[in-house]
Amino acid sequence: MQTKRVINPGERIPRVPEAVFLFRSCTGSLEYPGTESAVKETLKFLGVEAVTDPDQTCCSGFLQACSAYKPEFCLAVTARNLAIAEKKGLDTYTFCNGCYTGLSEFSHTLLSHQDQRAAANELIGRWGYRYEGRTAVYHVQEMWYRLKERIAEGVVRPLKGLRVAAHYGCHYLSAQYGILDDAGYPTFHEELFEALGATPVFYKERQLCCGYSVGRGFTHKEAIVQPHLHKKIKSAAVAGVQLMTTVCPGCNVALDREQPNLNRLYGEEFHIPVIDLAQLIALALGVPASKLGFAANTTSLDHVLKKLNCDKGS
Amino acid sequence: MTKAGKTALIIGGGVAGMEAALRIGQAGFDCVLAEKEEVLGGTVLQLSSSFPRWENPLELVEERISQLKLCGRIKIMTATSAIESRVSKHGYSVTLQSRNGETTNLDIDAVVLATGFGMMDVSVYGEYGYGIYPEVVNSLEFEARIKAWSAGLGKVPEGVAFFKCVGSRDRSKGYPYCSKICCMYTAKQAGLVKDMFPYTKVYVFYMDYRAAGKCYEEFVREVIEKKHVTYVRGRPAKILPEGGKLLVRAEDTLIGIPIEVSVDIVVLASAAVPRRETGPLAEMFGAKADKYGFLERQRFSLAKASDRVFFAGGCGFPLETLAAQQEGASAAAEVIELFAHE
Amino acid sequence: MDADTTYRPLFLNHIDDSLRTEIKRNCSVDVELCMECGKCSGGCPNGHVFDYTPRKIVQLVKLGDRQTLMTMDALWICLSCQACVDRCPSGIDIPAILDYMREKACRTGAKTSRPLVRLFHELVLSSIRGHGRVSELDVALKYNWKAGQPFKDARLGMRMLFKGKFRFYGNGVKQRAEVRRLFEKSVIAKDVS
Amino acid sequence: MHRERDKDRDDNLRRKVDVYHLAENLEDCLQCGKCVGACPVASLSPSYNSRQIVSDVLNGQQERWLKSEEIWRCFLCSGCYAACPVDINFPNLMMQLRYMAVEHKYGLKYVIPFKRFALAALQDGLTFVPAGPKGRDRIRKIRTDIGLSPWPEVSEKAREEYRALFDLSGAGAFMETINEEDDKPVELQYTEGRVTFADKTGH
Repeated sequence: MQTKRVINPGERIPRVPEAVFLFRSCTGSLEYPGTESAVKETLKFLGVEAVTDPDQTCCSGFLQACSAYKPEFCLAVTARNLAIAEKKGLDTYTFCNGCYTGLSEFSHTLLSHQDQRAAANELIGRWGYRYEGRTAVYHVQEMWYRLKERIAEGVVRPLKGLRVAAHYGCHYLSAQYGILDDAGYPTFHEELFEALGATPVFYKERQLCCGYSVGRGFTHKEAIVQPHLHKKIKSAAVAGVQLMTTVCPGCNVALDREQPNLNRLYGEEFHIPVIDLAQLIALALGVPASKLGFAANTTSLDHVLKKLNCDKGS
Repeated sequence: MTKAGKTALIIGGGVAGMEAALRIGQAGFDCVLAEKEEVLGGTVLQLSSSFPRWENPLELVEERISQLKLCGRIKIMTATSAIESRVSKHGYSVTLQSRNGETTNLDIDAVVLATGFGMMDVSVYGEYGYGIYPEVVNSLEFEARIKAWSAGLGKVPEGVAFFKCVGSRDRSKGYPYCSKICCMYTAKQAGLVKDMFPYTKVYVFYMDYRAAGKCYEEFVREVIEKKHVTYVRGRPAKILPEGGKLLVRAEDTLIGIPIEVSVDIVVLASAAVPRRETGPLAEMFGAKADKYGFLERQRFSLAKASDRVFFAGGCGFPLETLAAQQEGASAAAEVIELFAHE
Repeated sequence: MDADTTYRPLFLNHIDDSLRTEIKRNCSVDVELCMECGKCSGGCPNGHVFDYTPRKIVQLVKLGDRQTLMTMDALWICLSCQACVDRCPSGIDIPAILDYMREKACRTGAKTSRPLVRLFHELVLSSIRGHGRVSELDVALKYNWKAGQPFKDARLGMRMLFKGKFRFYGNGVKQRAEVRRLFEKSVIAKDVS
Repeated sequence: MHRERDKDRDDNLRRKVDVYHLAENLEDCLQCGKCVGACPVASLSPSYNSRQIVSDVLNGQQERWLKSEEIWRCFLCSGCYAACPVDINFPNLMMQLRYMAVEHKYGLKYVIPFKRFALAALQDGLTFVPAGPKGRDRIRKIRTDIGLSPWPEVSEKAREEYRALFDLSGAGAFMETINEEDDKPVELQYTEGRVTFADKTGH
């Protein structure tokens, strides 16, 4: 009640920055490099400079959530990474829900617990870093939604007739307070799809998670993750979804790479390509498909690209 | 016996306001009863039955209106709201405005605020989809459906689910307090549905039922045991549209298993909240409100909010019809006492 | 993995009140009176070893889960001590529900985790049915034989026999036929067979 | 099994669990069960019951969840947190429960698979780097094809500092305590939801 839950994008990002610190995601750069490329292309279109830094490391949130890393380590890593952004005087933008939650939760802990901040700063102080909490953490999807009109104006390849469904992923909406939409019934991706000319599809299990977030795909794959994903993809298939978007490369791995396994296990014929929201936007903005790295996808996009009259190469 | 020269203004013509006006008028003082709507009765007008006796609340309203008219000292002003007030020699000088813009100035010696309560906008619960799915309604809207059904209109539902504590006892998106009346009216509505359609499945999702009052517990037990309404202990987590119906996901916490149920209508017992109008009125008369906007009574007083300002009914806290009548009478007692001493 | 083995949440629409009305008709127990207070479970001397405590048993009846009621462990470890009935503010006779479900479990051959308890139960009842009262020797011998432990308690049995505690013949009561008729009249016999 | 007694109850358990002060409002829990209704895991394996786990922590009972397989099933998807009417951050509680279980050597087998990832991440400063050269080459090719640098730039300085932080923060020492031979077995502990309902599930 004290803090506003849902805020409008203009309140969240009052002024569109000239440059942002783009926080590289491991999965988004290794498993689906097209995500990184699409984010950079879209930011370029929007006139926002994406600054990266080779000194930035992995956010380490995934391994922490898998109980493999101690939180003390991740607090120090977060402090170090954000100190780099702070030094540049830029706000941090991530393109992975995991990084978003890792950075925002850890920075929240650092900022609200004096002793933890002091401990982290002492650890990173030996190399001259210092974290003070001046850089704010955002997800690039907030920028997309903030500049929805500008993106809509720039669409040169309207996604007309394409039935697109959203997978929001959990770790942006789970922040609950001060975010763009209601975690109970988010619609801002669907609004973006409409802006791109596509037909948004509301399928039954739209808000089911991907099941991979804390490595359960490695430990409980048969027991829960696959039945869980079956439930989700099945409901999308029933609703006639042609393409699904994510805002988290981790979710993308689960939804894309598991489809052949689900087909084998359950005798299904799922074929719903899963790409990043930024890739969809970049596609509509006319970025050639060859720059969007769809080759990394297990469930191929060829028929979708054909429908949109663009080959892989164009 | 006339006691001319003393006038009380009652703002709000619901059950509490009518009761206060009637008592003050019958004690021989002049009264002005201002009601924002075209007709007297307030929230009760929307109700189709009452607990714990299954009575028609409209009969009460009709009886009170005829008594008010008979009294002779009460001026009823419908479609009228108070827009301004100044402290005057004996009390307040109040400007009333009717809906068509006419203003009236009144010198009054005391005011009783009886603005009632409203329903929380539960569309903040995206998981319940109020405002998205047309068959998800709040309890007051459902009263209209009950009225339609009893008039032979509308489709017979196969299943109805009631969610209690939507917005109440919710520190996250709602209010921490218990709205007090939802347990009872939900039982009433569920019972009414069962009376009309015995083959309709009726589920009430509850955390606990708070039935503190004369014959209240018996009332709820009757609904469960005699009318066979299914009470499921657990707060529902999600409503999904499926095959033209609404699929509810919840846990049966008594056995600890996740459950699903498919129904036609979901009724949300929204938290009762202060009306929008109460805040400005309270400010106008210097009455103190608590952090939610409900009016606060002065220490050891029954109805006094500030000097010559009293309140009754739902603007203090959500309450049932009988309690609203009692509060109206309490406020009247304080006004009469004040007037009698001057 | 077969898709059909995937667990799905309980679907309330599939629940009817058949078990509830059956219990009401045959045991005169109305589970709708339950207020879910848990006093029965708190006072149950065996509650800590029950897989489903008395409160949950009532809940299972409400949910109409015959299968669990007939296969659960609690069915065979309930002592029928009546503490729950004594304490229940609504007077719900939980042991009566369990008696009924036990008979159903025996007659439908439901799986059980306590086959020996069930065996003993069946032998005692059949003994009563045959003799009009429990014949200890009959029950003990049959039980030990069927339980695969024929020589268990043999020495004690011999001593008891010599002291005249067991009799081989003339165990029964005079009006056996009436007892048997009682068995035949019992609702469960009509209901299940 | 034994009847729970007063002395079994650890009134301080919720504070002992909440090492990082991430679930301080646990006592607000209303036991309403909204979390379970929202839980994707409970809908597939009902003996995992977040409400019951909160109740056990609040009641100072650690036996059940500590040795349970259930706590390792949670996806940390935060659906429960979003649903919770009193904003209990259950995923954060779960995270701390798992650390406590690991401390007692339960469920190590669910952490060990990530040891390899962790050690690889320390070398590269990146998680999910394929182990073999073939996988790396594939990534290099895709990245080059779309006009990115062949490999995400992570400087040698960054990698060194990352490794150093790992040791300095105690994460290295913690990882050394996670070994297969110490693993104590866990099993499904909760009876919640073990109801057959043979013909009453699904639609």
